Amino acid sequence: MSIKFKNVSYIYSPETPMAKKGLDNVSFELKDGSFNAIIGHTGSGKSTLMQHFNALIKPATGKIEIAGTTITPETTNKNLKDLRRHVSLVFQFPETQLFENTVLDDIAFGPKNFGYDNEKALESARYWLKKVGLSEEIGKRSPFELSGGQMRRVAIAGVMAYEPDILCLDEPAAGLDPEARKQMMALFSDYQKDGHTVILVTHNMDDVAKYADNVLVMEQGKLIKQDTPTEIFKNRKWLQEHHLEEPKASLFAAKLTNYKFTKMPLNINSLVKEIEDNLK
Amino acid sequence: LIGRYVAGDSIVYRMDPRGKLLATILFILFVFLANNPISYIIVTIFSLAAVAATKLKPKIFWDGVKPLIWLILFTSFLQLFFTVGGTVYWRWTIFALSSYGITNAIFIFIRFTVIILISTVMTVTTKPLEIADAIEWLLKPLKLIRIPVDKIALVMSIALRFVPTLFDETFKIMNAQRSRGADFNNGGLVTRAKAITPLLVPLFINSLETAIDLSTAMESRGYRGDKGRTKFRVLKWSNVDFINLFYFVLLLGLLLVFRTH
Amino acid sequence: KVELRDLVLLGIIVAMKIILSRFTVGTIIVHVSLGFIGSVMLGYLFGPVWGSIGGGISDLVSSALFGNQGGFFLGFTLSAMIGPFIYGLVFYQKPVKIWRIILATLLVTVVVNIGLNTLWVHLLYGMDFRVVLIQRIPKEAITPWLEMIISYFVLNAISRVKIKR
Amino acid sequence: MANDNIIKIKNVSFFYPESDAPAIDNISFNVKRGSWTSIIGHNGSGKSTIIRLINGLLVPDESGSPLIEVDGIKLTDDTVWEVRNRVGIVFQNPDNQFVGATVADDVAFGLENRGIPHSEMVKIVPEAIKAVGMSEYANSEPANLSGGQKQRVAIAGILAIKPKIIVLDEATSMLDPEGRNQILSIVQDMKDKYDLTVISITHDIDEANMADQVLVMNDGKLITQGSTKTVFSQVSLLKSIGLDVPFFEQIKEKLQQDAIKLPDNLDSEKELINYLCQLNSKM
Repeated sequence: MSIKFKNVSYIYSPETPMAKKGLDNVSFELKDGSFNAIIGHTGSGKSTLMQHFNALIKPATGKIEIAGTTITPETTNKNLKDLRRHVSLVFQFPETQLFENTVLDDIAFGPKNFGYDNEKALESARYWLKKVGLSEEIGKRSPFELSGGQMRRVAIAGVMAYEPDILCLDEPAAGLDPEARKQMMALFSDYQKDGHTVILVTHNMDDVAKYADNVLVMEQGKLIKQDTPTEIFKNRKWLQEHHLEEPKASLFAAKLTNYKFTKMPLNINSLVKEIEDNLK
Repeated sequence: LIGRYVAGDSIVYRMDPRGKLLATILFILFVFLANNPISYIIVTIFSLAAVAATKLKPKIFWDGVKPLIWLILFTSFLQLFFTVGGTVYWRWTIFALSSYGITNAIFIFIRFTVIILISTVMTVTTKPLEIADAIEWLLKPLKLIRIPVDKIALVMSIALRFVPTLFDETFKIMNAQRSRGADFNNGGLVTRAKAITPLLVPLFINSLETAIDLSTAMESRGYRGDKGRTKFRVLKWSNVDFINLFYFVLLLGLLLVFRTH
Repeated sequence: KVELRDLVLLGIIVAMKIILSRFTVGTIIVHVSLGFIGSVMLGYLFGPVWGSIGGGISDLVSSALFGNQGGFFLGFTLSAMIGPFIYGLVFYQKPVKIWRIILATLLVTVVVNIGLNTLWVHLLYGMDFRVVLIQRIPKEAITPWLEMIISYFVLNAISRVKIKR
Repeated sequence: MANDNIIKIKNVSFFYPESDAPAIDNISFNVKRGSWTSIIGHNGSGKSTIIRLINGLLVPDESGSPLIEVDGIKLTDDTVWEVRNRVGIVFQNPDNQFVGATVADDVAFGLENRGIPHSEMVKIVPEAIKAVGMSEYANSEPANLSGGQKQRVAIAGILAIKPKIIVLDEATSMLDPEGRNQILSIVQDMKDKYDLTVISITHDIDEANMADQVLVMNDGKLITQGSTKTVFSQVSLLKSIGLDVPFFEQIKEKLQQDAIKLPDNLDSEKELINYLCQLNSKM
């Protein structure tokens, strides 16, 4: 039950002078239980692509197979609940979606919509509140009394609380301080290890290198490359041509001109190890 | 993106928005004067000439009329049966089809159409921002009766500035809640009424935060009310504007001459 | 200091009203434009005076953006002011109560939607008053009830939001 | 010159009305004219509050007789507008500080507020827009601009009023890396060109590393301050309050843990790389 995109295209404001291709003939396949990263510039089509995963946007042409549902240009807005229960999206700055009286009620909103009874929804909300690192006491408070970082956690708990098989996240750690960022990423990594598929839209190449096992590179609505992080970050010239950043570790390694690396280091630990091997 | 403005270049585009707004408002008032076939023909010719002067494709104006065409036709049709006078062709209880009814229905149809055409000329050839400037200028005399025109202008410019931003925000929040299983299109009336809250509360909170941020930014950029402020954007009257106003004086004159007294 | 923030918020709520009026809720048979929520919020948050100013501005700005059905006819601007004025009289700085919602909604329906707006259409297009009424009555007999339900949820929701910072 | 501190802060505390703990707890520091100061600390540590105190948007607690002095002017109710003439702030959210209907209008906003005559504005505005590389967008509306472009406009709006101090209040935190780099390089250029003093509030460690002086905040207190070298070498202290350290400091730490001896004076990434390259060629 993998995710398949077949020749998917999408056009913004069709039939107007401002018509613009959002996606241009995109085809790929993602494995179940994988951790995928989508990278590319602002405006490259990353967010457009992401909104196709749960049919918030329908393709203009092409076909998407995901979580047992087939999405085509003819798909209507009816009966998408089942799809959205299995495939969920977390938008950038998701704390703006909070609205309930209490934190716990807000987390339980999704589960209730997807058919959990009241008791079970709240139970799940309590569980995920703890999972995102917030205390039980916070559950009773109004979400609008919390700090920005706490609100972010609540919003993310609200999506994880119905345990979608496929979790898509758009820059979930943007604006968080480093410690919170680390915790957040670890949470998604654990979620993937528990057997779910994670799709991460991000600019942070260190996160890509550290967590992803598959990378999609978007440019002007086209998918220009799909590969493992090791392969993607191997070709420095190609990255520069496409104005993509590199992980800090490989950038540092490149500056050590008289060192020989058996493998391009993508994180600090392998970088340090390679340096030490060279110095031995 | 949002709004009806269409980029173009013609004499109408070069007119001062104040002149255009004034003309639009006057035109609507002048139409009240039309009351016989000749005056309605004059009004129609004037508005078609204004449309032609924009040098835009007729489709743009058709798009302005289209959404309302059924309403216009239906209303004109109903009107057929409510006017009594002249030759009566058919009668049933309070309903009657008469020659007066027919002319009346045609007059109403024309009124509807010319008013929409003229306001479309205004909105497709003038940027919303310019219209707002023109409105502010028109409101100025209200200062004499101590209405806070400068504050109204501030509110107006902020509203105009934030319509596109909030529009995007609305869609973003809608999509986020849809992802969480909210349903805006299904269920009974109460369910749908209730479904507004997950959209509205975030929008409201967002508005509060924007207001705090924006007012802080304005103050730190030295904003302290309208006193002693200068203006970067200035409007200028030119010859076309006098021609424009003359055109409408001419319309007034013709209507006064040719309407039935 | 507070004044600037309030004016800015007024501008943003006006923008919100303009956007809401582009959306409708309901089924094919009964549906209502959400613009009225903007009027409710203007009245509730800013009271009758500034609420009605906001309502008037929303009409002018949306005319500037989209052009209005009635063209630039000041009668409709006046209608757009009276709505928030009534909501402001009934809701401003008062606890949310069901009877207030019923009262305000019925007043707005009768005075503005049925009364004034019918009058403007009659004047502007020279139509028979009865013709306009016949067209309006069926809709105005149903939508207020839906508006009341929505107003109830909305007012309850925004009244519990405390402004932080 | 003895009095070359453009900002002097002494014994400043601040409570938000509804909270019980101080947002700012008895802080004193100075900022040198023409320098770049970074203030770091996790969310809610009081970083942004300091800025709002410096330009009089907030008023410090009376107790402890606080002093805030900007460019030789003691901040009081009477001088607050003079102080604001000298301090330009770029805030976090690009959308929420864009006041004008178009780029040019927004850049002119500060000038309009100061009653600058129209004939002068039409000269200043295009210049300021050009300085941030936005000339081709002069008549664009904010809805058609990216976050990074909006922040460039914000900088242009500040340059137009010729301030002495430019503050980046997490100005890059909502931008993508490209936008962030553009903003930082523009600010660096402007600083050199107009001899500006820069204060950047950030939790981007690379941005903080551009500074001459770093202030570290935690729970409203100033817990350490000094050059990037002195501050970022306190790796364990920074980590304990949830902050990052520059990448090369992390590498240094790990190499040292693995018993590789490094000299004390490796204060930048460049020096570390040079040293490591030498070390490798010796063997």
